Amino acid sequence: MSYNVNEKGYYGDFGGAYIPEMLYPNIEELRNNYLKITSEASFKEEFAHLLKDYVGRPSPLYFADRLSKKYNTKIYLKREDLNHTGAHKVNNTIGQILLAKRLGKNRIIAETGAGQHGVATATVCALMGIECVVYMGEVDIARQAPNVARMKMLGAKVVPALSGSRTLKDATNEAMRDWINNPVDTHYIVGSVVGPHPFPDMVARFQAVVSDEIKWQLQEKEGTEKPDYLIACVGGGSNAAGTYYHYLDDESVKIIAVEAAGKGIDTGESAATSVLGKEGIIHGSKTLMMQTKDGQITEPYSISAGLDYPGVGPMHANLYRTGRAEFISITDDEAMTAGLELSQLEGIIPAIETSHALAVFDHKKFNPNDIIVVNLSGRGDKDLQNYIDYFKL
Amino acid sequence: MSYNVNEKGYYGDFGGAYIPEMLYPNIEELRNNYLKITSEASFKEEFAHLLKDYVGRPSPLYFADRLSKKYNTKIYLKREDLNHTGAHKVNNTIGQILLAKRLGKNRIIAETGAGQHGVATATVCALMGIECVVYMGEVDIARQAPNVARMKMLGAKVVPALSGSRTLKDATNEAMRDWINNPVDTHYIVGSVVGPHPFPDMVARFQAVVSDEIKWQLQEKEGTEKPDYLIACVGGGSNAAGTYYHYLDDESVKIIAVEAAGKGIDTGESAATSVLGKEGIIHGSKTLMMQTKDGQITEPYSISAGLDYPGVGPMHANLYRTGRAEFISITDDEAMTAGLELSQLEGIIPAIETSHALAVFDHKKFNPNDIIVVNLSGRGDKDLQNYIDYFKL
Amino acid sequence: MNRINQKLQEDKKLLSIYFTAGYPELEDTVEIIEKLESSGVDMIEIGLPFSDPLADGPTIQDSSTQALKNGMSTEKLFEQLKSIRESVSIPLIIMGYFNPILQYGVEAFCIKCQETGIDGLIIPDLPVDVYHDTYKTIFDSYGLINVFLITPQTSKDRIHFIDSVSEGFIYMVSSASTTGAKSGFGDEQTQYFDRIAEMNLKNPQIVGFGISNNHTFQQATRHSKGAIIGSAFIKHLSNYGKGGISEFVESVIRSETT
Amino acid sequence: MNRINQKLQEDKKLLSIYFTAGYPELEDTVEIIEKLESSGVDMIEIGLPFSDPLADGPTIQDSSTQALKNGMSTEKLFEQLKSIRESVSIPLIIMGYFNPILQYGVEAFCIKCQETGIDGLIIPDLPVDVYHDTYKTIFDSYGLINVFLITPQTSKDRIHFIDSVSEGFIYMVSSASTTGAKSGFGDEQTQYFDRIAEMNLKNPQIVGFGISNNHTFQQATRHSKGAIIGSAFIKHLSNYGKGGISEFVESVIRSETT
Ligand SMILES: Cc1ncc(COP(=O)(O)O)c(C=O)c1O
Ligand SMILES: Cc1ncc(COP(=O)(O)O)c(C=O)c1O
Repeated sequence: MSYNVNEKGYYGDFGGAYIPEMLYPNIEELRNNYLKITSEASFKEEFAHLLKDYVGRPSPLYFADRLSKKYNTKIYLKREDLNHTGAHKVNNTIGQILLAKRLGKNRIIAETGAGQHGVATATVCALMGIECVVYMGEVDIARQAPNVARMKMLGAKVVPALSGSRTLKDATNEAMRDWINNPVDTHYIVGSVVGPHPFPDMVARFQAVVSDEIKWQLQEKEGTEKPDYLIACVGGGSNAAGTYYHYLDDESVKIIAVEAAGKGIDTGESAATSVLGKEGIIHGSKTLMMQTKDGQITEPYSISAGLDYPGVGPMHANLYRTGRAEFISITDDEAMTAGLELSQLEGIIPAIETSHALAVFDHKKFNPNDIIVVNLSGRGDKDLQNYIDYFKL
Repeated sequence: MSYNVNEKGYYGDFGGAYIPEMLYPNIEELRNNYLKITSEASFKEEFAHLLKDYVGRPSPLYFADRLSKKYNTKIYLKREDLNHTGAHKVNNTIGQILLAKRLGKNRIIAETGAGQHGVATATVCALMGIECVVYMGEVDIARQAPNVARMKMLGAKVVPALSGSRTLKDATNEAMRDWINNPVDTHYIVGSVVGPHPFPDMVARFQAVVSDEIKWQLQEKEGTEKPDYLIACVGGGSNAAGTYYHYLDDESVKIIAVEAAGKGIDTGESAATSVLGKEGIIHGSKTLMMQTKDGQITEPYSISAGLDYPGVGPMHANLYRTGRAEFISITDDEAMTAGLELSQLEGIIPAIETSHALAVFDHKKFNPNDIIVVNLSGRGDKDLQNYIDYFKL
Repeated sequence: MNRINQKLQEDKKLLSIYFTAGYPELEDTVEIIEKLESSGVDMIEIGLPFSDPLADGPTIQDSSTQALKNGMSTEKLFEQLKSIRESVSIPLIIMGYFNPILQYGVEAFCIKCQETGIDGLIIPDLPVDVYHDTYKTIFDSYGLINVFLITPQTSKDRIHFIDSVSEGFIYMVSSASTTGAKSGFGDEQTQYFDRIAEMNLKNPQIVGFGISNNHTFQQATRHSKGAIIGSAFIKHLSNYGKGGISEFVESVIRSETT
Repeated sequence: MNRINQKLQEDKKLLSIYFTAGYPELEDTVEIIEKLESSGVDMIEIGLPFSDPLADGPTIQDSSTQALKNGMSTEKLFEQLKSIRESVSIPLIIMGYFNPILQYGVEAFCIKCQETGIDGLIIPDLPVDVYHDTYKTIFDSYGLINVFLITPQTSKDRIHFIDSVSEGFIYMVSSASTTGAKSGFGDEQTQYFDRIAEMNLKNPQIVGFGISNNHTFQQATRHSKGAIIGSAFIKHLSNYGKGGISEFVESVIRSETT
């Protein structure tokens, strides 16, 4: 059984491309070209070159000594926080900007929640000298001010999404509308493994560099390519997809996906899609999503802007349904505590998104010999004000 | 002729250890041990391990294509901004914390200007589980708020320096006073190549990893270890010292040191130490420093907190006096413009300190075949508000 | 024969109007439908509001948000339309995004449509391929016509495929855009209209997006069977309420300048 | 013979007082010196204020800052002291950081000291080694005594070296600290005083740091030749001005209890 995408763009029951006809040519163009272009030698070379010299890959696989001691197990942190721009997101935007160039596009749009994807997109657009428009929910603009400032410095236009919950889902709607209105010259750099096929697969492939590196890095450090557990937080699911990618079909490697419980699963203020969601269509993809009985998409809640999304990528919906991955929900409070703990035990301030993944250690007991790899998906610079306010530091 | 330190702790006329007797045992302990400890195999191993897996070294040597085209020359950026904590400062704090542990110290103090050194110190203290107190001028606390927040998250105590100009020089005084009052258990992690011998040499050696990497990286990319020019900004001078280190005595490699002219050399609001300074004693070292006729230390000015220091390391004073390095002064305005330019040409937002180094390209013409390496000493996340305000973005 | 097909056989340019069910007031749905028919409209698209209508511009988005706030739901809409066929005889089409229909159950939804007297559906985010492979037989068994969109970017092959799957009309989107994005037609549109006309499709085409008055209605229907007004009508409702519906329709049908 | 050496030969415990020149008012320097002598003080350290006095705690820092603001400078100080030997005969020592002296020119500074009748210098950031190698001959040729500090952390060897270089007294810092940091002495200090006393150094020792009243003066001088009061006197000046100088000195010299 494979947990990867099939030829029609589905992961089990999930995926596909449920898009208005106005988007069909764009999606079709991508679908016809993404595998061809990304397998060309010149593409691979340029991608590898930029990941190395510009992004700073490989990101270290760091053995967290004091954290491991505290939880009496072996914890490795995959340091995506050290990437240029401070999160895993840039792996994907580098890939997509190279694709967009080869498709002859001269304008880029993107949606962003935490702002990390917006920054990563604005960054590659500056690098290539291409116009960039980023849609961001008005609420997120307020709670992730440093990233808004960065996008502006990079020359991108940040457009507030004023509809709905004014967070990530609405920014995504606005980006899709922009794409509908600018079908020829514009490429939409989707920021996670969501959206219509081929986006989930394409983004997962660009992020797969993460598990590709984990394999040889773990071999170097532990004499085996295989960890016992892989842990990642899941907003749309791109850092998780990258972490799992090369291990998906090897069931001896256990997978833990961490979602944001917000104020608690039962409080009505949550973003734990797998538990609270049902099958449906969101942003062009059939997947699990939070919705009313009536099929209206629910406004999610999480302290973390990057996890505050009512859907989840189709790969993850399938991992949940098939039981391949264990899904754990972490509340705001648990995440914040875990973020502070990592800061003070290891000198690494994680993004609040990432803090959710780290909170697993207070939830689940591991064996002393277990080898655990956590994707440290991003740094916490963008979240400092939230941490400070929360802990009254 | 060697531009490195001699056995007595001098670079030409500069250096030495002009310290109160109360500090003598601390300095003596360091002087007697730093070379011995840092040359032990176990030290080297742990240092190299942490630089690789924790800091994320080697930092890339990135060929800046669009910047090079604009200035019609070949510009490489040494990406210290990609280090953990976002600047070169951590190379030194990793080295010093390992030294401090081996000296049996259980309390760390540091001074900080831009906050980068404070963050880098708080970081390694968290990593090692050691108490950390950081002195920071009250003015700098206000203008580098994100870094203050980071230090607090990391569990460090940030103590405002309220005397004098309430910037870096005063924070350094306070740190020295603390050390005088806590001579036995405390190590003072000085943040630049300043202070009494052996600090300048010790810090330079820890930062020398930068030029060590440049050598093989340039060999890989250009088939030669030698650039035509090395460029770095100079506050105290540590990123510059690291950049020059292995090239110091090879005069075929030209060296450019960039100082902060503030509002202009002649305005009285400047921090261009070499031009405006005279020989004197500051923080235990004989060097060039800005002072009144009477020998009172002048309050410097720069938009950049990290360059806002009235002295310069003795290595640099000697490079200036001997003419080994060309010194260029860059105003606030020139630096800010260069910072915006890099952001929008290469997708890299530099620290304002670093922007001073980048502004050289508008000052000096290079040949199309010149190979130039600029130390991109830090990222601009800490400076976003300044950039935004300055450019009204 | 389905009312849509019957209507398409009439020897006239058809005017179809879109409005969002439950807007401006929750209980306006039936009254608006009746007024539209009595004003001379040929066909009506009843919008089932959705929280995230990504093919729509601000005007229709806002009306959907308001309708949902008013309490509109799938259940409620069918309840409102329960007796619609006692008073209304022109074709009625439900236009809605796929997710609410999926949650209701596609077959259950089709059954309800048939019971209510709905003639067809427009589901912008249900692509023709998925429809063809998975849902066509269900729609067929309840006598429902599903309408597909084409845009200036749709390829010739794909238009032929859509034509082959369609059994009513083709919804010809005037320009690649969200609803309400543009108003009026330029050379590009005219050439596109000509190009499609020359393809001699089996299904007649009705033009939508960008029609707001008699002038654009005339332009749009020169080479097509009819035109659909959406955002312009919603704007009218929000400005003037239900009162001026017949005046709005008349101004579109009858040219003001001779 | 230098006035310092003469004074050290007197058979009594010496009280030395530090104050910052130009504080509280610019022109207070001479008056304070005269009042100190007339109150019975044995020796005076005149602080040449420095912008960055890193061995000093807040009290002396603040007095330095104020003195500089008042206009104190090296030139100014020598001008004020020009005729000091007409009225004052106890030993006078200038205490200052090295940089202002370096800028004045070390030799020029020594010449001025000699002309003025200054007997010695305390330069906390001029280490004994550098002094010995570079500056001793200059100081010697102008008859100036340079005083060095030792602390509880200073090694035995180093104390012997300092003793060998010194020609007046050794400034025995009571605890490793900045000025004004601690007040009073504990076991640690007592043991340290004993330890140094047992070394039988060639130079007498005068204790500084932490002395503020008769009690601490007595403690400090049990095994030493004298004691220096700095911060406590500065505090007195800032609280009560020049008026109460003799009362302050008396309270230190004469025990209140018995
Ligand atoms: C640091 C970080 N981690 C995780 C996420 C969640 O996204 P994804 O699930 O696609 O990795 C985000 C999104 O912004 C992020 O910034
Ligand atoms: C990014 C950055 N560059 C440069 C400097 C200047 O210090 P130095 O001259 O020691 O490299 C600082 C100091 O804080 C800094 O943060």
